[in-house]
Amino acid sequence: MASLVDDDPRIIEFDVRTDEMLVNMGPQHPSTHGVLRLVLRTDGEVVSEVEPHIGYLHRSAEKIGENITHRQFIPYTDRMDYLAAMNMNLGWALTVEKLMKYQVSEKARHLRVLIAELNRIASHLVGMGAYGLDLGTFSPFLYAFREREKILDLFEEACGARLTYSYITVGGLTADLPPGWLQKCEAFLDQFEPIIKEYHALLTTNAIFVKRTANIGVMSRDLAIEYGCSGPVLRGSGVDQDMRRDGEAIYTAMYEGYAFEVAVMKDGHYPRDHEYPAVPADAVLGDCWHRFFVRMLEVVQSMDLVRQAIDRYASCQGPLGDPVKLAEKMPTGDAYLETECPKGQMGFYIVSDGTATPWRARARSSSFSNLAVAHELCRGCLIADVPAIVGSLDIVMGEIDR
Amino acid sequence: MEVGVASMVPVIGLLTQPVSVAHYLVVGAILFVCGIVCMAMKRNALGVLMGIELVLNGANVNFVAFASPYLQGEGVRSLGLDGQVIALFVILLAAAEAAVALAITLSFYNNHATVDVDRADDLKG
Amino acid sequence: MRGPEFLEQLEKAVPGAVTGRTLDVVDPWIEVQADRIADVCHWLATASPVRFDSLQCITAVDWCEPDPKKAAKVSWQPHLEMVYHLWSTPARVSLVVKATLPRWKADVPGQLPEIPSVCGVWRGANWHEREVYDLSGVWFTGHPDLRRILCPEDWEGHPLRKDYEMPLEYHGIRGR
Amino acid sequence: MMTGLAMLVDAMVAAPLPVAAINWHSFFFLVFAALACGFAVAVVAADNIVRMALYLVFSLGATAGLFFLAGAEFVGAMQLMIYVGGTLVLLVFGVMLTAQGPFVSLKGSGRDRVVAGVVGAVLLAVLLQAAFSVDAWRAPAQGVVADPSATPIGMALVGLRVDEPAAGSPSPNVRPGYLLPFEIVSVHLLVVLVGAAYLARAKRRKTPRAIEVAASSEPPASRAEHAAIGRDRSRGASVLTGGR
Amino acid sequence: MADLLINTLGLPGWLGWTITAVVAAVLILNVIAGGALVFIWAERKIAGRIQDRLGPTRTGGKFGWLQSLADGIKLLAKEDLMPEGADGMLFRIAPYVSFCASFCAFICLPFAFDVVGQRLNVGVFFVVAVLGLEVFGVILAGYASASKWSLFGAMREAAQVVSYEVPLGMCVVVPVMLAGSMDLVTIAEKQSGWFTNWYLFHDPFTFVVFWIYVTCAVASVNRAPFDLAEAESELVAGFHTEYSGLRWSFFFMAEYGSMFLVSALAAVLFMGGWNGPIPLATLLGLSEGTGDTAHYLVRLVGLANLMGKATVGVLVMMWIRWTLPRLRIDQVMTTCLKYCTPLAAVMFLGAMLWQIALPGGVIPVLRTPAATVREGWLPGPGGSPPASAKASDVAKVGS
Repeated sequence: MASLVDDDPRIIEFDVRTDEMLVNMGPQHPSTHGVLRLVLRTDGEVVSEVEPHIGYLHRSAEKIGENITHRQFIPYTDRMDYLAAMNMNLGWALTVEKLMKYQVSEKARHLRVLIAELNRIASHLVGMGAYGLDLGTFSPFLYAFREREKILDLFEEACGARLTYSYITVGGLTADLPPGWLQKCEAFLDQFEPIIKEYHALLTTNAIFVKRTANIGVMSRDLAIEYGCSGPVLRGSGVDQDMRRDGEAIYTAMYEGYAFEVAVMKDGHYPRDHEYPAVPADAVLGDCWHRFFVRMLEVVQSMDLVRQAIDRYASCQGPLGDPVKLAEKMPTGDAYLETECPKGQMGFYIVSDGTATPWRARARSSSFSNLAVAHELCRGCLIADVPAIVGSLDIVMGEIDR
Repeated sequence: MEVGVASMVPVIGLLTQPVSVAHYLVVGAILFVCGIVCMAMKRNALGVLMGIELVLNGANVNFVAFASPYLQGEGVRSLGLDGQVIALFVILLAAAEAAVALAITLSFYNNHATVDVDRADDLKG
Repeated sequence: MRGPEFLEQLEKAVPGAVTGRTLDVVDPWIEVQADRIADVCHWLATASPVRFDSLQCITAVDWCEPDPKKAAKVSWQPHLEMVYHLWSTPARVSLVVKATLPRWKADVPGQLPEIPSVCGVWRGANWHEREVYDLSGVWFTGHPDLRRILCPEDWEGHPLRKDYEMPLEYHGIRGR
Repeated sequence: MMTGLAMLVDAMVAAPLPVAAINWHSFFFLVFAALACGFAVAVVAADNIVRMALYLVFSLGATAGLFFLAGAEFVGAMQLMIYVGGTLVLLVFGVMLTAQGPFVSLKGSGRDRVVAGVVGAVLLAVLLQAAFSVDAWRAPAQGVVADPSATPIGMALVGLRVDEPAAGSPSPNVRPGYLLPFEIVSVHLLVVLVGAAYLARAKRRKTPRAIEVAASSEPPASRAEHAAIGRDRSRGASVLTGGR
Repeated sequence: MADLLINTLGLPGWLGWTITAVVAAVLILNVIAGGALVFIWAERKIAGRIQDRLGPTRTGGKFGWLQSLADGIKLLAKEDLMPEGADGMLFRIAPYVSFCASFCAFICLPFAFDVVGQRLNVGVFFVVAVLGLEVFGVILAGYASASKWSLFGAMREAAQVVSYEVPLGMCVVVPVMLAGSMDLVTIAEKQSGWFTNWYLFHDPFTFVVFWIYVTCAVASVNRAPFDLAEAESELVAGFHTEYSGLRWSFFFMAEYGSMFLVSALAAVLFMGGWNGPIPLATLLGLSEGTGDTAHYLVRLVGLANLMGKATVGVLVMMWIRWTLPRLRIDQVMTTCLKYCTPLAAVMFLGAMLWQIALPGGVIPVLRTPAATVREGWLPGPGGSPPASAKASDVAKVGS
């Protein structure tokens, strides 16, 4: 232990006697991504302890879920991760379908993939832009939002809403795509693809950005797993796990036949199916830079998936199928399903007593687990690193507090 | 207002007369005395330090006054460049002195958790 | 290693802890004695052939006292059901562990039922247990810092209990 | 302030002297002198260390103004840069050491104040007496002598006096300047710099907190050991010990 | 101007001088306040354009050119809040301290040949010293706000600005050395003629020094990526977290004033000040004093030149701000202490040696007579007997 103390560069004691200070970062703070409150124990600029306080956005979604039917709960899932509402809808719908042993039509399956992956892009764009804000650069945020707006336009055309869609629902989707939508979507993808290079230039490979994120908030593989981290946070630590590939049958069946490679560093390199900037020399697996980079790679990966889904959906014959009845009874029993949402693995747990209303509806939030690890990452960092670390976890308070 | 005019008269005298070295010396004296009183009165080590700065500054005023080519009356030889250079050296040494004094203050603060000079009486580090 | 062989090993490692198994449902699960949950989890996380190194979720389901009119229809005795969803990263398999708790400790309303904390097994369990304590009212013995997490510290009651009633007012804010 | 202005206007109107007779050099001298002295007194009178520092800065700044008026521009700018900058550091330390602490105002005792006041008054009397005792010092200034330039002072510091030729020097109008003192001061400053860096250096110490931070951020060697660390930290570890 | 008033209009001397001083002060004040208005508007438009949006569009008709005025009125009408635990006097005085420092530094900035508030023989020194005082207001604001975020901001600013003064000073000394004067007017005059006479192109060392100066100047006026003192994603708004209304706008005016000032200083020190890239006046025969109209015309062109250069500098700072992420405080200090300071020292040495070896500069062509006269008191390569030459030259300068 003693040698460790000598070697650890983060532990610097000055001759000057200093006092520790407790500082509230949030709930009203520009870089806490909503109403999160972090209590920092600082000694000058050095943070010795961070304690997150959550619950400012608690809306009792689980309690509400016990009083309405499974399909009526869909809009409440919208308001969990409101940046990836489609994925939330999908998670809940699949969980109910798992309990009901219901299978959607082939066309609905591909449409779900298409919509979910498109929303993943939108969510990662927000995560990327907001991360730029955390590090003090404004413009990438607006560049990201510019593209996200186009995705939202597509969603608006498909389902009428721009943020809380309730589009994917139990037993399928509420409506089929309007005519001409696929062409617009393809046009968007063609236009969007070269723009990713801009993002890489502004953030990923920017020298200051690398300086601020590389080797900061390093999360070891074991730590990530033990805290139940998931999604890009987990893959950023080098754990090769993606529920789209490793999840339960009902979920992986959705992606059957789709070609994609999990965005994770394996054998010292990221998947080589696309061109991407080189990993900077001072980046360490598990640091903020890698978490960010995984998200950037997933944007490209999702674009691929969207293209594949467009092809498949377009070639699918037959009807989309109707969703189940609003008060369709569920069999007695319980079902738990985790899906790969942009922020991580979102798990829904449903306990049914044989009626259409769940006896217990539980949402296992990915950001909740991802944020729980923050105090481990922030030990001994500088104040400026706190937004960098918390931002790299890409949390959404609506999902954490539910 | 009636008193006003009367009381302004010496001020007017000062306003119309060109300044002399003595004017500067008065200012220097006041700064110097303020510094001395500050050193004597303050219990805060940093306050004492500020007193020292004032004292040195008062001395500087005198040096500059004697060196100034403007202020010399007829037949008086100014200190010329010497005064200015001495003032410069005083400023530089004051900066150095401030650094050392700060170091002492800091080490005192480390050991005693106070900057009250009245408690620096135990003759041990 | 999966299935019965795994259960055998589990039985051997923590004899008597597993009291039931239900395998023919959508999500198969094993039932564990509540006061031995930490032992079982410790074995599952560290020594078992399939290392469940990640705790995904802890849920408490309140099977409440039904009101007298419905009592005839329901099939359960009043109890709290603790559900642990585990995940093994190396083997990519999941496991559901359940434990039954009384709704109140010693059947005295207001006395929270107790279950050993699994924080020592997975540090990530900390917040999950705090949430279950906050919303469902389960006391985790051995938890390093069991406080409310979503509700304010001075909130009364545990909202996810089925018999929970919204307070009439909270610091002058109308509740109902 | 309004009263003062009114009085000034009154004085201008009623005074026997026209406004044109005002010596503006003297006027600005009075302004700066009043500022310097006023803020010096304020330094003495203030109790809050940060306010003291602020007043000191104003006083030193006004003194720099006096230097400009006396034709010592270089010294004035130097005063602004170094003296005021040095006070800035004082101020920062004042804030750092006393920001929320109990030392923001350390009041001296009443007896100290009286003694200091008396001594100060006596000293002031003596100095003023000295200032007015020499007639030559009271002779009014002659006005502008030369266009001031920083060149002579710069040359003097590198060893050449161009303003005051010495009689015996080889070149008729050059005499040695201040190279040696300049070098001494340079070395002195260097030593102080090194000393300050030494005192404020970062030093690794094994304080309990440091060890704790190191221990908790250390990635565990193995899963088993990791769990053990976790169990030690939880309070009711008794239930878990059986599982080992 | 004073001469004009006194001699032509027959005003008494004291009135003439007073009016001149007041006019100069008001002009400088207008440069700061009006400049701030324009620059804030420009910043919003530029930020908008960089970020693929329009920026203000409606206020004042086209281009939203009245936006900053509308903002100013809003700020005037805003409630002036002060935290309960604040040190009232210091809290109130802090914005004015910052603003005054920024204002004072303008006094000896030459806008054109003799369009200068007060020509000082230690002009450069004065500007740098006074600019350093701006940090004072920030520290006071941070301390007096009784907010921890403000205190953090103030401490960062103190550490940063005090550190960056060192390399900044070294950079500034290089043109001073080349011109042989600390007078800004003289320094700019020495660079008259073609743009090749600018100290920026004088030799490779000065070229590097210029970029170090740019870095340090951006840092010393607290602009991104060095805006640690107000880092909104970390410290909410740093030292001005608790400020609102007019006081807050004073900080802003001080910031924009300083930005303009360091840009103008860069123009004077390295880019010929009011001298355009082409000696237009000389080519057209409109040299100083050939006639009143020409005289004023030349001044006006000079003014436009300097303003243009300074504005470009400010715009570049905005461009940087809207492009780059913010550095961390330790990285800011590293940049200063490990890179800028040693580099500036080496470049200073290099420029000095270059001056001794090749006093003419790297591009000797296109030299106009005005610039060929160089001070002889730095020993030239010819090994001329220095002592007497020096002394006589210096005597000429000094008298």
